[in-house]
Amino acid sequence: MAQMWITMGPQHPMTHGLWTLRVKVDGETVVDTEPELGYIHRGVEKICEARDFTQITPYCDRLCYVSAMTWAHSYIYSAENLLEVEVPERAEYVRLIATEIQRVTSHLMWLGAYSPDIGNLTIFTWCLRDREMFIDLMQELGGSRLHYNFPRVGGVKRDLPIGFAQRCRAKIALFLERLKEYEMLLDESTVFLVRTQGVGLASAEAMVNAGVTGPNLRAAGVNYDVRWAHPYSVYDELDWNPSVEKPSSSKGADCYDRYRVRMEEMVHSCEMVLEALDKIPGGAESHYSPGDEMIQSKAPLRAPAGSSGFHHYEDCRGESMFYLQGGGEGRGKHPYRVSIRSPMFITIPFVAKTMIGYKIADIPAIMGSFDPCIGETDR
Amino acid sequence: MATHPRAQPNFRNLFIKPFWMTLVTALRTLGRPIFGWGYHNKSEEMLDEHSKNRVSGSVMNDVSSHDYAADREGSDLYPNLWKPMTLMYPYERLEDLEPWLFVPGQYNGRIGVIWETCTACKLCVKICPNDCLHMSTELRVDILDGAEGENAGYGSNLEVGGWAAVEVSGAKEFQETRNPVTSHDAPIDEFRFGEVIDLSGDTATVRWNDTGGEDIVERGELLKADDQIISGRIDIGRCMFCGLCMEACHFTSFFMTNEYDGMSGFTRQELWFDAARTRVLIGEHQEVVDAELAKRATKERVKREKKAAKVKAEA
Amino acid sequence: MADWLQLNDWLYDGLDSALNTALHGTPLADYAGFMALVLAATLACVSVLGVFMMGLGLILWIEPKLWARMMDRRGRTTDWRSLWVGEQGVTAGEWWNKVPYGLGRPIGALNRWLNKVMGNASKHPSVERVNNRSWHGAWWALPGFVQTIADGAKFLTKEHMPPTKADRLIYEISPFLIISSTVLIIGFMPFSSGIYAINPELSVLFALAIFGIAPLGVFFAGWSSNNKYTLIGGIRSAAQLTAYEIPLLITVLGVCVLSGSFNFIEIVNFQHSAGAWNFFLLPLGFGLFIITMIAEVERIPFDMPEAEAELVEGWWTEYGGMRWGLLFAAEYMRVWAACILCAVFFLGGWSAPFAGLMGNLGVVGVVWNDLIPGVVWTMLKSLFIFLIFVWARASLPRVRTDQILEFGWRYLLPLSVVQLVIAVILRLSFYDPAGLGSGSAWDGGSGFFWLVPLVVFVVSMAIFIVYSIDEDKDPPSRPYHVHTVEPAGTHVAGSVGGRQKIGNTGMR
Amino acid sequence: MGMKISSKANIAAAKSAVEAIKSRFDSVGVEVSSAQHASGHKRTYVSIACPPAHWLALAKWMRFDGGVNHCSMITGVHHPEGGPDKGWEVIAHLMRMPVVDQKPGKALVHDAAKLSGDDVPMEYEVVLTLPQTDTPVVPSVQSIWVGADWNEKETWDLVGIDFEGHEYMMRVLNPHDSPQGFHPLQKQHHLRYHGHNEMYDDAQGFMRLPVDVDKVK
Repeated sequence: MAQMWITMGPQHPMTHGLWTLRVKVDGETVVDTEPELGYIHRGVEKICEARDFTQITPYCDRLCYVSAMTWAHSYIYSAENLLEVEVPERAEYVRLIATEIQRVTSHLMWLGAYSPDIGNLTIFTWCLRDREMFIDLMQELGGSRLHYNFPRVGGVKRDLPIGFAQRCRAKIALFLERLKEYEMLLDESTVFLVRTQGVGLASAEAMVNAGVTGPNLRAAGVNYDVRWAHPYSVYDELDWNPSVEKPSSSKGADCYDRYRVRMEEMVHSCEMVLEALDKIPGGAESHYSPGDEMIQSKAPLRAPAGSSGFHHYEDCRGESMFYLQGGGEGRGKHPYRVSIRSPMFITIPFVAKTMIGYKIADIPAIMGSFDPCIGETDR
Repeated sequence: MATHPRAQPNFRNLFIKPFWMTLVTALRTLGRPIFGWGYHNKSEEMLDEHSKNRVSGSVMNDVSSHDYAADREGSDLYPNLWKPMTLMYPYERLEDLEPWLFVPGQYNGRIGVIWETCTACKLCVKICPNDCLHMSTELRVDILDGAEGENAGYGSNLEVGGWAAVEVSGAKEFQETRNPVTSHDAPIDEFRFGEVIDLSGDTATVRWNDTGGEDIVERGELLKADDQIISGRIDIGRCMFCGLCMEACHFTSFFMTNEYDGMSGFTRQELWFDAARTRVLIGEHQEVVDAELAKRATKERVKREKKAAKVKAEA
Repeated sequence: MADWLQLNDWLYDGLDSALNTALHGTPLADYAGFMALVLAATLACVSVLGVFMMGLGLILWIEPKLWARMMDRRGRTTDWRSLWVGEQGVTAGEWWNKVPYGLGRPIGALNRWLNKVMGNASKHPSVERVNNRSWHGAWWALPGFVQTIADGAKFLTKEHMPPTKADRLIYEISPFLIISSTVLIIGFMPFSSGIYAINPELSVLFALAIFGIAPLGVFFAGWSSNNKYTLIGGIRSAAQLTAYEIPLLITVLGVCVLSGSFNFIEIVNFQHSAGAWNFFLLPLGFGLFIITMIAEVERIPFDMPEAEAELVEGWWTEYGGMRWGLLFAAEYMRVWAACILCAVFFLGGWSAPFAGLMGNLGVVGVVWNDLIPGVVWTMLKSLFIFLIFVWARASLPRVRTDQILEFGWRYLLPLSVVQLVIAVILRLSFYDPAGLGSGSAWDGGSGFFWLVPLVVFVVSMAIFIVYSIDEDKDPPSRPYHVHTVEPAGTHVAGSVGGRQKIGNTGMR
Repeated sequence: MGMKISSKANIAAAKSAVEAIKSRFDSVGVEVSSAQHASGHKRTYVSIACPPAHWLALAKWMRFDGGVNHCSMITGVHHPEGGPDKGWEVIAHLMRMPVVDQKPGKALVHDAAKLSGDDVPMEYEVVLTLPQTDTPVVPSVQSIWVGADWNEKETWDLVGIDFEGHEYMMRVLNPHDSPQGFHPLQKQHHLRYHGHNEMYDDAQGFMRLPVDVDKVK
């Protein structure tokens, strides 16, 4: 039968952002794919070479605009490795709380965008409604809804606001009840299961070799997570283990497993936040003024030439990483080179290949299940 | 394998549970929870004391009388607590419904500058990642410097790294005789400014701004000059509200108010906010402004006492 | 059974006698009968179309409202007032004063009253904050209803841009093919015994035959728009509609066999006089009819031809302006026609529910059975069926195309044949024509007039519940083939493998 | 408490990894050492300085014998003033992950405290230094780690370091028709402040202002 190239162009509901997927189609079956990235390449790495270390954080917020907090922290940890800065204990707890709330927000945004791809439009509004609760928490912490510029080299910009703990506990309690409703509409619906189970198979070793990590890898049955493999922050002091899903076929994880992993991960993140609120040194009710040594330690502003620092970080979509080299312009105030590892920049070409053999209608199901975020892909 | 116990693609899951769940959600939005589910929209203690007395005086909305829920509290417009969460923006405002989100100083809203206490140190201009802050300043001689009589000694004195000025000879006479309407040549500057390199005894080495050359000048002739701010402009079209300028300002004259609307325009020029549009309600930040002015006053008093003590010591 | 609102009889007899008396003795006298016939037929058609369009407006308003509530939001809240008050309160001024002979005064009064109730004059605390544009309107004024009318009118202003290399002739014909066949169905659908456009002997066959023309137009539209997405959409819809046409026809055949006739009105009369609705006799048929109708009108669970996720708009992407507007309206007309068909076939058209029971309640019974015209009952029942359609749209995701076809051929077709066999058995062995008049045609020989329907309904419900209680621990092999191939991990990076170069991919 | 790899296990794993590589590659001029992060938990990682010629051999050994199964990132850095022997740098970050394919219905749940030997996750940093040259070339490891494929494409696209043996090299982040030899992250391209009016409508840059026009002098 004649095969034809279809361009699922930059502007397409399936792409969750601006990138093109050229698909060679034989009838309904996908025969070959060709991803095309770079539409919103803003050259963040070049811009960061002309900014100080504090000025870079707002740009890192805007890398993946759905999980700004995780990306800003990913940069800050590598900057602290470069500038050799110690972070006070309370600041690490505040960072953990902020990051885990952001992970729930990001996964909710993914679920809200993924289910209309498969056809269930109701979940979109439910997810935004529940995401609104967590966005309000982040607005208290960071000052605005999506981009916070919250972490500083050596600590955080502001402590937990007054009354934050009581609101956070109330919202998480309600959200954990609401998750059961999602499962009633998705897990217990044959049509959803039929569209996601057995679709988009990817085995663990193939994914690791191709550089795919995070929830997509944990869906294939291995509980590898950068938060315990290369520990940072205070994850090792919380009673926590990563959510892992037993793959449903010998050929690896399918879309349903990836969906299950993210639902589990939301629950784990909520429990982690509750535990962190109880264990935070100085108590969750107290509030230290900005710049207080409990939440921010003094940090040098210059990095000598030849020094370098990098840090692997568990982003909501995989393992993100910043590699900084010191000694840039302004006698070391600017970094010489900032290199950003975006998990989705590596995963999207892999997923494009995973689609071969499935139907056209499976393309959004498979691509959506890997949670692409194009802001971080194109940097 | 499905870790969810009932997640199997069988006949029962074909439509029963999804239908039931959407029906329940629909009935829940109609008002008082007909179907209970106590956890849903349960009243929660969300308003902390700090926010309560801050907004208890609000005219628009008797905030403290609301009963709040975790997903969003009731509103005066739609009294019953259980309703869809959508905020009817122009008619319900988020700062009325959730006052704890808009604690002044913790919300990155419109930029507000108290131009009076701004000392044109340009720290904010330097820290801004997007270069949105443009400030034009001018070197001026402080008239209090050479003052004699009862306000002698009020002006500040020369410092290393500060600015100094020398009167241009003949400038005053030229100024009197020049008739600005008919004169063809431009007015000449009254002073010649330079940066003070070092002050040893009664002579000072100054690097002149116009020629860049350095020479040693008698301290007596030198007047203290200062970099005064003329106008400031913030390009809101470029600003990403990161709040670094607020943290960089040492003189607490830079605030981010909690206004989030009213910053729109049709052209890019309209998005250039001049001093008038970056006003801050002094009342809101009264205590902070008073603290700053008090700090400067004490610095001034200490300087004057030191000067008086020096004068008494010489006498 | 006689429903007092016999609109057709009034029209035909009334006009006939009126014109004969009026034209008596004039040269046109002998044409009077013919003119009366033409005038009455047009008025009948206009009234039927009016009733149908009123229903269409209602469902176009109910769907977003209900669907929004299921999504935990409010849905449209545009208020009637926005018809005459623009932004910042701009209005056309008191234009009604200029209407001659004071005919505009009532419009002015109405305007003032509406303003007082819903507009500027209403004293709502929060509305004063925002120069008094009341957003929520009064609940009884159906807030949001006007949005559909405004959208419809908006399409008139949009430009019609056919794609350059489109197959112009077919591109222009196919929307009219779809729209005309959809409107034609209304002609055959009776709303009550007295309100119908035409009542041919085999009206059911006519209606369903016309219902089957639209898929042809859909396929033409998909092919002729010279767009890969619409081509895929068109082929998908052609496959899906053929796959679901046959089970639909067999289910309707079962109903006709049971009711003993191919005429809508006789089917409804049979249901009333036989004493039981077909819903109770053929519950499986009711379920099959709903599922096949959802697939016929391409709504959510079977929405692949217009799947937002990958085909963006499916086969009607390239249409703009009023063509797209009419296509959109035609889709909802087909939904509304499906609901009315379902009401007529299964829920006993214009007969009041619990007629017998309410009958012996004295005055209430009289109001219930006779005073309320049949049209109201038909509308209510089809509205109830429409709620099921919207409920499905809010709850279920899309089924993949090959799974739709597989479900259609492997599950629905056999089930519809089984349902036909049930109908034949019920008709032959359990039906005794003697009790037709007295409403006890289904008593199966015993005294209790409702025996057979009750037994059939209870047995079907029992089977349904037994099927639903699914406690088998290990998941059954999947009902639908999911074709899985080697996972892509075997792909070696960069292996071009006979990959055809696309455009300038910047090879160095 | 939570999942915690003790720093003792971390140091031991790093040392054994360093010994393994040193024994195999020491004679060839590959310096291997275990370095330590400066802040946070101060984890140790394996830092390798490898001459570009031996990079392919080292990569093959690490992948198939060293158990390094994940290529995290490949970065290119341009050092115009780095002296004659340090013109370009390629830094590859690799990781050893305890990940094995699972049979359906089975999951491999590591307990961090009980991991030992090759199962302890380890970070590797391989630095390849190239002398001052106009055409920097490094052997490509695309065939060893699929993850390195698009990393190398990006490095060539942005920094201009070519990867010999890389099939189907193409521009991924820059537009496909950007001129030959234009690699934005090279140091000769400087950022300049675009005034608001020239941001969009001045493609040729006729309204270009001096570099430090608005800056504080």
